[in-house]
Order: sequence, then structure tokens, then C-alpha cells
Amino acid sequence: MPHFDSRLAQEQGDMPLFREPEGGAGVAVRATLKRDLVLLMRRRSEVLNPLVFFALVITLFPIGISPDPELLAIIAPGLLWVAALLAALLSLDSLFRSDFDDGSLEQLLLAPQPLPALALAKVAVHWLLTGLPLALMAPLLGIMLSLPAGSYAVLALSLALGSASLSLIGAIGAALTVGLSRGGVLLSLLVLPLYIPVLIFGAGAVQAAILGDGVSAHLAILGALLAVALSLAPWAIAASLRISING
Amino acid sequence: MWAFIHKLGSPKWFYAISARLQPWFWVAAAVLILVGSAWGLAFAPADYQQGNSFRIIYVHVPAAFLAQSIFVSMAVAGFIFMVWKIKIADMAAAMMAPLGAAMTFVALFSGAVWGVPTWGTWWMWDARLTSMLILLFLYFGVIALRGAFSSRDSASRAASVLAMVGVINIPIIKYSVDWWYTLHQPATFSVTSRPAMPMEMWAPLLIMVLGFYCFFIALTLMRTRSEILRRESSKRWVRELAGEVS
Amino acid sequence: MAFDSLSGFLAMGGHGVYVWAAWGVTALLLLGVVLHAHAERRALLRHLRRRVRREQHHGASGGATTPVSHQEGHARES
Amino acid sequence: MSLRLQARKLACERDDRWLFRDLDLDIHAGEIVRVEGPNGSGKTTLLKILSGQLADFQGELYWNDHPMRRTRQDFLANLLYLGHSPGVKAALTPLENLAWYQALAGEPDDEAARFAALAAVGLAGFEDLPAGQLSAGQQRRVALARLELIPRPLWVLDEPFTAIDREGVADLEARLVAHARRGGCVLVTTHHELADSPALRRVRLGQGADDAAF
Repeated sequence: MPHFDSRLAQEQGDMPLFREPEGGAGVAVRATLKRDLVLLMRRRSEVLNPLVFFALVITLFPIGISPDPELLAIIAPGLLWVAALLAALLSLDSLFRSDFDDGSLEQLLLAPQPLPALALAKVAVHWLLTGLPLALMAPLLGIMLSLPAGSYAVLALSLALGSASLSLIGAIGAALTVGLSRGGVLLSLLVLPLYIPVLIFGAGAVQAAILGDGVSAHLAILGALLAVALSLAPWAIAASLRISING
Repeated sequence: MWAFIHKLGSPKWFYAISARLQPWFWVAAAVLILVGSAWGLAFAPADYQQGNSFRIIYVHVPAAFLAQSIFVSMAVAGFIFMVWKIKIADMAAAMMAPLGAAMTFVALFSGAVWGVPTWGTWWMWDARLTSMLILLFLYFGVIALRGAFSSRDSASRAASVLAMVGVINIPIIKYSVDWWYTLHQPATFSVTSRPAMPMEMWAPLLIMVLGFYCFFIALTLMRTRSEILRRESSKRWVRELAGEVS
Repeated sequence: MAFDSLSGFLAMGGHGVYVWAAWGVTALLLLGVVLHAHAERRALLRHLRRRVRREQHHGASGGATTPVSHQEGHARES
Repeated sequence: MSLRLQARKLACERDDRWLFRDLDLDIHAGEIVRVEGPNGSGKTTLLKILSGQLADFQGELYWNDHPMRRTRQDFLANLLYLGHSPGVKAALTPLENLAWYQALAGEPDDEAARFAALAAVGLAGFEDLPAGQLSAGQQRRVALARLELIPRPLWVLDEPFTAIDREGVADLEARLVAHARRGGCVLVTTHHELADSPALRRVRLGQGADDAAF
């Protein structure tokens, strides 16, 4: 039976009572990034499920509306964007849930490190394993919806940019609802209205590319939205996590 | 200044002062809304393009104004609550939200009804109506989030954060929806953006807007007083008050 | 006055249904909100009075003094 | 090194009921403070307030004679908190779990120290197994390994003896006493009866709940 060896602990005895934290926020952020990446890679289905969901939703539209390529080509930019947005939303609920359940979230909040930076690290992993794969997969589904040539790169780029904002905004909702037992539906209700500007400019970029208009304005606005989200969302996420841990 | 704010934050003091303010706002609201209604419905001239259906503007615009202002007030109250821990601010925010949702609904309904004679359809994805619809969802979100927590303090703080996040987003949503609308419907006639209205038309509108604001203030004072009774029911002064009122 | 007669006023130049529907719903909603606020306040006061009376009754009966003193402690604390 | 956690006129209300009121606490270096009380008397809530997690309370907290608001960063750098849930990721190995905690605490990345800490809590040989495959008691030991790994004077432990076997309990208790003797400070809730020692002090909660029972 393994048991505590207090003798060992005392003999070891070289641990001081207190040591000033040396590693700064950078070390903690890097460790959190690594930990979350490892965790998600070990539960690969959580990474794959949103992608499968994305493909499934896209399959529903030709079946539900019409397989006519011309019609599909018209609605493709919006469909791809809406489906990707929903897929990203689907994965949000688990962003802080498991940390909350096993008590790591408390520890995250009590670390002598800036919480917004740690929260940002978790959101970055979420985007890396949800938003980015969705963006890379979108052109493939674009082919199935007869998306006109010349807009594929813009589709992937706009989704990559936009989904980063979606992850940041969505994380606020996830942080607000993580303490609630049935937070999933509420999370969508809170977050979807806030997604609308990103959807407008994201889908607008793809449409502009199809029409041959310049897409730089759209992408610039998407970038601006991301900048705003990056500068404000981490603080809102941190505040929300502190509220949720209160119960 | 600080002493004043903290005094205002004391429920007992607020309860007393609001009792004195409240009747004035009710009277002002009633007079302004009655005068504005009579003027707008019967005396203002009909619009040369839209005829008498234009008179819907006198409820649509005040409701839309109020819907947006209430959300901003809610966020400001949330900020005050979060920073200075003044509970009155949160009580007021909690009481405002349903009225804000109701006003958003009025704006949507009157806009939709107005659409029938103007566009020949009950619903148009008009920029103003679309923004209002999104605002309604934002209100639902805040109300639902507040209701979802079992701890009152957490509910208050969560609703405050969401209101602040929402208020940052409202202008972004508004501009992006306007931009989206002009892109898709370049030359459609918009009901409310019109060149200079004559005085007989905008004066009743102004009166109605003021009346609606007074109504909002009066109702919020009244419901905040109720909320004080609810939340502070174990305090001695509330108990004594209950004895007196009977 | 923009109208010659009451019937003209009600008809609103053919747009009566829309104008009166929009105004009616608005008026109903404002009225409903006010009535609800009144009912809410009345119910709260009634509830509060009943609670106060119940506690006074408890205090007078002599038994179960502990909860009452506990309650009064609440009030002092605040 | 100074070490003093004070609470003045602490009061906490839940669902229109006072968990505790007018609670004054003064916790110094070298003390083990056991918070006692029946279920639902607010032990966990008190520990969460004292570890700076809960904001919904009345009264003031002081860390080394300064208001907690101003010294929060310094307080957190001195605090080691173990909650009800162990905070151990089932999909990570004990070593990986500890590596994250080490980085989070601002400690240097030291693999040897992690091995030593796991050995000290009796988990030698289990270092590379996913924590999900360990028993509940072993998972709790992974959390307790942080006591050996991260040098923090103030320990706030909520039911640390849960799921630990008898020898483990005795060793952990000895560990707490040793920590206090070295000048550390332990704040603990437990159903396990701690042996009397000069360092041990008891704080009893739940007076209000007793009243209501009569």
C-alpha cells in the first residue's frame, strides 16, 4: 500500500517555506497552452466533432433546398459561414467546463498570474483546434456547394480571421455559463447576437470576392473586430470566470 | 460627491427620496404622452407620401429610443454596481430589463405594422428593424442569464458583465447591419430617415419621446422600490415600514 | 386639426387598421406594465405585513424565542 | 518573514440565512486552524472567502496588516489552496499535472522536484500513468503532492483527508504539524479528528444553525 513518506519529505528538507514566484506570466501562459493542447489531442473526438458537424450541416442544405448548382452558388458564402459559426459555437461549452468540474479552474484563478493572459491562452488553443481547422476545411465544402472559383482563399482567410473573434466573444459566454448546470442553450442565446457583425463582414468578404470587388475592406474590418475583441474580451472572460466560480 | 453617491446607494434613503420624486414623473409622463398623442394623432398634418400611416412614427420612434437607452442605462447601472458595489444600481438594472424588452417589442411591432402600407409586407429586413430584433435577443440574453443563477450576487454580476459587453456591441451591430443593408438593398425607401420634417410633425414626436422617458423613469423608480422591499425584507426599517403602511 | 369628422379620424385615410393597431398595442403594453408594477408592489407589501404579524405573534406567545432574537439580530446587523 | 491573515467582522448570507456573522479571525505563522461545524454551516464558504475566491461577503480581510484589496498579488504568491475537487486532470499524467502547477506558481521547471514530490506522497511508480486510471485516493495524493512541490507558507485545505487511507491520513497530519513548526500556517476543514498539538486552534461555525434547530 503506497503511503506518505513524511520522513522522505523531511529528509529532503531543501524546500524552503516560501519562494518568490520567478517564472512570469509568459511561463504560465506557455504551460497552459501546452497543457490544453495536450489535453485536446488526447481527446481527439472533441476536435473532430465540430468538423463533422460542419460537414453534416452543409450536407443538409442541398437536400433541404435544391441540388441546383446555380442556386447553391448564390447562397454558398452565407451557408458556409453560418454552418462554421454554429460548429464553433457547439464546441464552446466545453471550453471551461472540464476545468470547472475537476477544480482546475479554481487553481487557475488563484494563480499569482494575470488571469486575462491565462484565459487568452485557453481561447487561443480553442481557436487553434476549432476555428483554424474549420477555416481549412471550408474550401472543401465550398466545392460541394459549387462556390465560384476565386473565392476559396478569401473564404478560408475570412473564416480564420473571423473565427478568432468568435472564439474570443464566445469565451465570454462560456465563462458566464460554466457554473450553470444547463448552460448550453443559454450560451447560444447569449453569444449568437454578438456574432452578427463578424458574420456580416465574413460572409460579405466571400461575396465581394465572388463579385470581383475588393475584399481588403472586409478583411480589414474583420481584423479590426479581432483587435477590439483581443483587447477587451480577455478582461470580460476573467471577470466572468470569477463570477462563475462564486457559484 | 462621494458621500452623496453612497447616500444614494443606501436603500433606505433611496426609498424615501424616490417616493417624493415618483409622482412628478408619473404626472409628467401622463401629460406629455396625452398631449403628444392628441397632437400626433389628430393635429399633425398627414405625410404627403405616406398619408396617415405616418402617424405610427409617434409610437415607433419613442419606443425605439427607449429600447436603446434602457440597454445603455442597464450597462451603466451594471458598471456602477461592479465598481462601487452599490446594490441599488443593480436593483434598478434588474427592473429595467423587462421594460426594455417590452419597448423593443413595441418598436418591432409598430415597425412591422407600418411596413404593410409602406412596403406591402409585414416584415422587411430593414436595417432599423433588424437591429431592433437583435436588440430584443440581447435583452432576452440578459434576462435569461440573470434568472439562471441561484446566487443573487452572481446573477447580478453576470448580468452586469453581459450588459456591458452588449453595450459595447450595440454600436458595432448597428453599423454593420446598416452597412449590410445598404449593400443588399441600395435604394429602398426607409421609413424614418426623411428630409427636414416641419415643426408640426416633429414637435409632437419630441413630446412623445420626452413622455416615454418620464414613463421609464417613473416606472423604474416604482419597481426599484418594490425590489428593495423584496431584497431587504429582513431589515428592521422595512419591517417598520410594513407596519406603518397597514 | 387634420380631420373633418370623427369617422375620418378613425379611418385615418384608409390606414386606420395599421395606425390604431400600432397605437393600441403600445397603449395596452404601457398600461399592462403599470398595472403589473402596482400589483407587484401590493403583493409584496401584503406578504411583508403577514410576515411581520406572524413574527410578532410568535414573540408574544413566549415560546420559541430563539428564532425571533435571531431575526432581530439580522436587523441590528444591517 | 511576516505571516498574518486577519478577518474583521466577517459576515456571509446565503438564501436569506446568515452562515456566520461578526466573525473575527487572526491567523499567524505556526498555527493550524481547524474550521469546525456541521454540514452546511459554511466551512467551505469561509475557506473560499479567506482564500480570496468569493467576493460576496461583508467585513474586511487583511493580509500582513494591509487590506486584502491592495495586497492580493502578494497574498496569492503566499497561498496554496486545495479545494473540494482535487484539480487533477484525468487525461494528464501526475507528472504533467504537476508541471502545469509548477509553471502556474512561477516555480522553475524542475522534473526532479516533481518526481520527489510524487514519491513523498507515495506515488512512486505511478508518475506516467494517466491520472484517470488512478484511484480516488491516489488522485487526491497527486493534488497533495503540490504541498511538497510548491513552497508556500499559507495552506488553505478543504477536506484534504477525503479518500485517503489510514496511514496516509497519519502522514498528512504529521506533515501539517511539521509545516506549522517550520513557521508555516495551515487553515483546514476536516471530519477527521486532528490530534491535539500546541499549534492547533479551533474555530467553530454553525452557532446560528444550532439556534434554528431549537
